[in-house]
Amino acid sequence: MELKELEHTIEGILFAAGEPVPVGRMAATLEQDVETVDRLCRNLADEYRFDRRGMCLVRTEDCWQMCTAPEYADPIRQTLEHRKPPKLSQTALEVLTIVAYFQPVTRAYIEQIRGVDSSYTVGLLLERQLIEEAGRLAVPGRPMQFRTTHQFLRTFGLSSLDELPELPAPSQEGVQMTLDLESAIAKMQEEEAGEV
Amino acid sequence: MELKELEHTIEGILFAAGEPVPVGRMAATLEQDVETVDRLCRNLADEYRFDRRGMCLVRTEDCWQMCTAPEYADPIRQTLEHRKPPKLSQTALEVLTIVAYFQPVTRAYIEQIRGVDSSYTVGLLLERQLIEEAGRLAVPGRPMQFRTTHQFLRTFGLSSLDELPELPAPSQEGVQMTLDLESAIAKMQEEEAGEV
Amino acid sequence: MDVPVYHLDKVVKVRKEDMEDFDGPLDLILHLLSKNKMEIRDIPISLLLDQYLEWMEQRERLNLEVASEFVIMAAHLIYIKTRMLLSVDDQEALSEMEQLMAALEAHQHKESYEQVKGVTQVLAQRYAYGRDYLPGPPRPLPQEKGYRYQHQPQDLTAALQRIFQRGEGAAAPPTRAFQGIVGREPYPVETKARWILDQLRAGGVTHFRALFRGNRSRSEIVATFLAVLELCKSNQIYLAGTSEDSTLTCTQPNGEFSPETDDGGGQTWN
Repeated sequence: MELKELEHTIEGILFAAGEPVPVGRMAATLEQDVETVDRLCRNLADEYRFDRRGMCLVRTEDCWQMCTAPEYADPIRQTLEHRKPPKLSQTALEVLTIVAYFQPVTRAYIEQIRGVDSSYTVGLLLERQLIEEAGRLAVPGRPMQFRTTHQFLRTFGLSSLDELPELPAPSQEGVQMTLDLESAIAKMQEEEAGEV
Repeated sequence: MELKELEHTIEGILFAAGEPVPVGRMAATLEQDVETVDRLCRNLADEYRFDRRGMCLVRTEDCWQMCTAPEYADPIRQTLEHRKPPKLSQTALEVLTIVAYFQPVTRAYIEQIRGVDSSYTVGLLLERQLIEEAGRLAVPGRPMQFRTTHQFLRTFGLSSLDELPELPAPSQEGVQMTLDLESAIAKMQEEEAGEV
Repeated sequence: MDVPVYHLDKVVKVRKEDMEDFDGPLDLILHLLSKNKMEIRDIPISLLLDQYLEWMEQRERLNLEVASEFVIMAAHLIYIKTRMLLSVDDQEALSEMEQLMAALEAHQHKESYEQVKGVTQVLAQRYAYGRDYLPGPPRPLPQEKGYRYQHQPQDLTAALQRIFQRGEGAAAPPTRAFQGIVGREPYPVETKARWILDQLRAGGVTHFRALFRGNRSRSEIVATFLAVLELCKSNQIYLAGTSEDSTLTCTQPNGEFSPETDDGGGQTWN
């Protein structure tokens, strides 16, 4: 198959899928290696962006997904009578952040960190498909664990969890303490080295 | 809005809709006349065909719909065969719900409740075998009535219509709405009865 | 050897009492734990012991005031753990260990929560933009018929709630909803009847269904059907077969269409 034709086949697949499609699965069908398919997706994504088309291609982890370009969201929503999803509440953001950074986590863990019952919020995030179930933990009671979804990555403009912003350093005192300790250790090692 | 931008907004709308979108509705949102929007859709359709892209635009009556290009059907089917079967759109779920709770109903009745043309969706549900024809109503025009099928029960894990969940208690603002709706329905039924 | 006694009251009650004093050593332990990628409850005693001994060796030569409490804590940790190892039934050691662990965990959770709260605003800004990526719906596979997705019954009530909330129930139905009820699309039954007779004379026997081929609207179909009834009534055609497969034959191949009643043939289907 010629490259342009491959590109348009991929376009058709991503259009029809309506959800993230693993690069590997496309590569298998198209009898191409993963790198080629990934490069073609990237080309297509660049073309879309350059031409300011109505759709765009979004990469999340090892998947590509076709979405509308965010700049047209308002007229699209208006025409289709879709509601703009409401902003996430501070509570929802906190629970989501805990899941994102410490996944997979149980509800009990979330509640330990937040210090309050969080079952409603966990349910809400599940419903909005920002988190999903991720198997049960092998402890008594076998509690369900949760992790973030592709939808989470997409709506937060991340292509993988590695791109999550770094957590701020712990409290001021903790930082000072750690620095002190590290410098003390360094000093100690210097001295040791000097002694040898 | 510049023409190219309009064209790409339309592209985004048709992509996100997944079903036929009336030209008039797009024209209203974009504050353009119907002819302009129709011409832009035609342009876009020609471009797609000329470039042999993965999607195509199809005109049916006064609507445009974005579909997969038939020439890529095979690789698309092969790649997506393993996915979960596609889900009904919100629109389709709404129509199906109305049929389920108020059956047998005519299309006019569905459209009265939803406030928008629903012929495409009724056709889709018929094709998916979730609803079926249920005889004609004895009023002038003898409109066809619809009811849900066994396939519907299976899809929703119900063993009979008696197991349909209770209707939701309407929200505060929804109460007035429901009353209005009910009186509208009653009035319509009276009128239908009167016409026999 | 005398058993040294350390009191960790202040540590284990870290949540209730003045935290400031004890943030330090706890943080240090946590820092070491996180550096070694360990769970609090699985602290390998040997590692702590190594570090502890190292500190003990160095502490006289270095000014390590800041870490002194860590040393005390580490010492006590090792002491408790040793007691646990020597006697499985040392309940006091067990519960003290539990308390210490709980305090450490509570402290760690508090730290995590502070960090989480610190990053939520960054994420909120990303979401404000990212929620505008609208995914398209999955399209049916080419040639896919029927419906295979499995739903929850609640999807129905949710759909109805959306209809209610949109509150468009009172909106006027579109004109096309009344198509076939009030639309003006006249197909004179008489014209249809003549057409049927012509068809039969030309082609002989015809299938009933074949008459509807090419009918473009509901009105036209109704008119064709009424014409068939009319012709049967006036014995001009003969209808045979089952409801699935029936044929029409013309009984008077040379006759003209003659309505039985005055209004019958002149009837127009609107």
